[in-house]
Amino acid sequence: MGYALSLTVAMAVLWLMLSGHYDSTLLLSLGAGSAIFASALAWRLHILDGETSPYHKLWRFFVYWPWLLWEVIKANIIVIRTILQPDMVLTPRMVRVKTMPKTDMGRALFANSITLTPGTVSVDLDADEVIVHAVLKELTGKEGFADMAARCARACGEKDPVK
Amino acid sequence: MSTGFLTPIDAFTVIDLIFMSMLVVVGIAIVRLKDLFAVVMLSGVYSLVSAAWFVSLDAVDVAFTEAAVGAGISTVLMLGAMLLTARQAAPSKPARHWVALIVVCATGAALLYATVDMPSFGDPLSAPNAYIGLEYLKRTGAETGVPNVVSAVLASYRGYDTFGETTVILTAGLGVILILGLGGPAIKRKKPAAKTKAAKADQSKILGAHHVVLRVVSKMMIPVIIIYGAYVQFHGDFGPGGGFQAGLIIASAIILYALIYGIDAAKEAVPPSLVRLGAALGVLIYGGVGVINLLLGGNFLEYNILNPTHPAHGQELGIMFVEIGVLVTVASVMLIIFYGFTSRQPDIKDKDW
Amino acid sequence: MIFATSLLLMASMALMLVRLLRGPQLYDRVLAVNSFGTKTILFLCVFAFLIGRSDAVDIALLYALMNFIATIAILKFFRYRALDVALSRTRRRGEAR
Amino acid sequence: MSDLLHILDILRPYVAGIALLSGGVIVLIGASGVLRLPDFYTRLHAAGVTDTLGTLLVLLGLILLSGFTLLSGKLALVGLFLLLTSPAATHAVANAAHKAGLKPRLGTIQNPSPDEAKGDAS
Repeated sequence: MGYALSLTVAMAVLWLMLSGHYDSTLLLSLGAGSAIFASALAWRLHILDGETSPYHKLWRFFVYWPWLLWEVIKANIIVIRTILQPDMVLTPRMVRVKTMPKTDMGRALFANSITLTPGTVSVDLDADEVIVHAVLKELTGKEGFADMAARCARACGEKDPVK
Repeated sequence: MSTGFLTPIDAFTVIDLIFMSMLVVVGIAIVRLKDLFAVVMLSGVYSLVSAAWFVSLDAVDVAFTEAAVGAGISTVLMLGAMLLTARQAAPSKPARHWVALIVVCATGAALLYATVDMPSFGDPLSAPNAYIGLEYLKRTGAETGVPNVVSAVLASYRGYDTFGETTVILTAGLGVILILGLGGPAIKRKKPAAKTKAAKADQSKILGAHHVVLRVVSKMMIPVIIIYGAYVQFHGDFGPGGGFQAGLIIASAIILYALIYGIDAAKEAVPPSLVRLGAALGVLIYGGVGVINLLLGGNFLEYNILNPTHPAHGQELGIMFVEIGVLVTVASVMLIIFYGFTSRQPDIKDKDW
Repeated sequence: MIFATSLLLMASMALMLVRLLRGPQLYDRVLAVNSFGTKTILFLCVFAFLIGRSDAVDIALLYALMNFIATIAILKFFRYRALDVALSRTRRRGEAR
Repeated sequence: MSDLLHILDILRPYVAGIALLSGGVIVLIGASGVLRLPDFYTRLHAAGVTDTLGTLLVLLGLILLSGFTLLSGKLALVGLFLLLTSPAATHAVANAAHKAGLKPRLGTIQNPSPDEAKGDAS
């Protein structure tokens, strides 16, 4: 029930962001109806859970995102510098990263964060490891991945994040 | 284009020319490539380029439709169709048909000659710009109360045409049902298809973390896509959008669900019987609005009669209901096509893969 | 400034087109289409400011929402040779989280 | 205080222009990387440059241009959805290639000439 409520509210907010017509009662009620319809459909599709509707714990992500943004910028500078060198030296490799958040949400966030920082792409994902392709060997530091995994776990509200 | 080459080239012409040459390159590549998969990829790019080009031509509504079709559905349906056929185009025999060449060249020359008489781009004196277009622009505001002229023309002035188009879409759906069937409600197969080694390995741990990234992201996106579809549906009066586009978007959300959770789960939630009903129901809603107008003493699809004191409000109301009919039909038919294409077990031998 | 940016984006679209036509692997083509889509989205956003019509941003939003549906279909096409297989299962009532 | 805000308001279009142009250049660099890099997996990273920093800078520039309006909200949504879906799409492609047995070139590669991997094997 809580998920349905938070999903409906989030969708209503999204409607207001898109719509821009706040003076028409008809449109506002249509928006409310659409938000309820979206939640009802999610229920009907059996996907009404914490992954479809993570909006009530969105505040945790606001700690994670600025850190991720900074990491993305740093990685971008490294990759751009590599691409721009006239004589490129690449050291591509595949590494297995063993540290993983425990929830599915955390795992997905971790894999997406790896892909989002240029220079590393998560190629495959299992219950306890990610296979990562990196374009430079200095991007594959174990500590870096462990730090990121711990932060992802914390962002998804896990009680004792990975060490 | 009679004097097109002589007019000074401005910034937008440069953009148009770049897009047009991209379209030509992609078109030639599509014709020349034998690998059908590459052709599907190229047609995706064709759709992206033409959407961007339509925007630069100020045809935002057309661009929106192109985007709604090209962004997800067309690629999915083309892949589905490819699974029912082969991956390579049949090699054509290198033969020279001189007669055909002459016919093609003559037609091309005639078409080129005909362009000389066409009004140049944006000519204010050309027929569509001078008479009927101006009339629409002048009258829609007062008569329909709908700011987006394209929506007003589509649903009100040309209401009959749109009714016909909706029926055409229904007919397309019926054709797919007749040829491919709908596969019935959530067919119980003995064993889900596991053709490749990877598929077999995956099926044992399907609840594992394998596709967790795709699952989590898709789950988050499905309600968002639905809300966006609803926004497009109900704001067609103000900006680009309307029943056609919204129907495509909402069908895409269900297709995304079917891609992640399998077609059987999708058929359980949105059963084929419901989809079949919806396809006809949409046309019924559209026609029903017309019949109500008749019963109230007006003409077929003359929405003014819905609100005798405020004819413009009647128009607005009529357009809204008609667009809902279009939405229901389009979304249902898209799902009919998707179910029809994917419910058949493809029969590809390993050597053809 | 806006115009220069849109020209830069168009140039990168053209480069993607080259990669798309050259291949050599099918995956390269998928990657190129994907990246082409991102660039088109950015172009539409920039172009909305160039022509002063915010409608183009709606189209960009539509692409941003739906462009990855096609990629999922491609993944399934390659991996399972079918679009109807499930990648995951829904949790029913009473099942453990 | 109001003077400071005023100065910021004057500077805004310039900052926006710088963000837009640098974003465009970064997108172009990413695109050239996709052309120049030697194999499929390394090209993924170059495409990632476009998807992240290029997108962020271009959208930031546009948001600065439009100020605090509904339009900038929509632009932020475009950015949010792109950053959510594009890594998922990249992962899907990389995963498909990896599972199909496409081998990456490993080790140290110097002065790679593009398209060394010949043949359209799939």
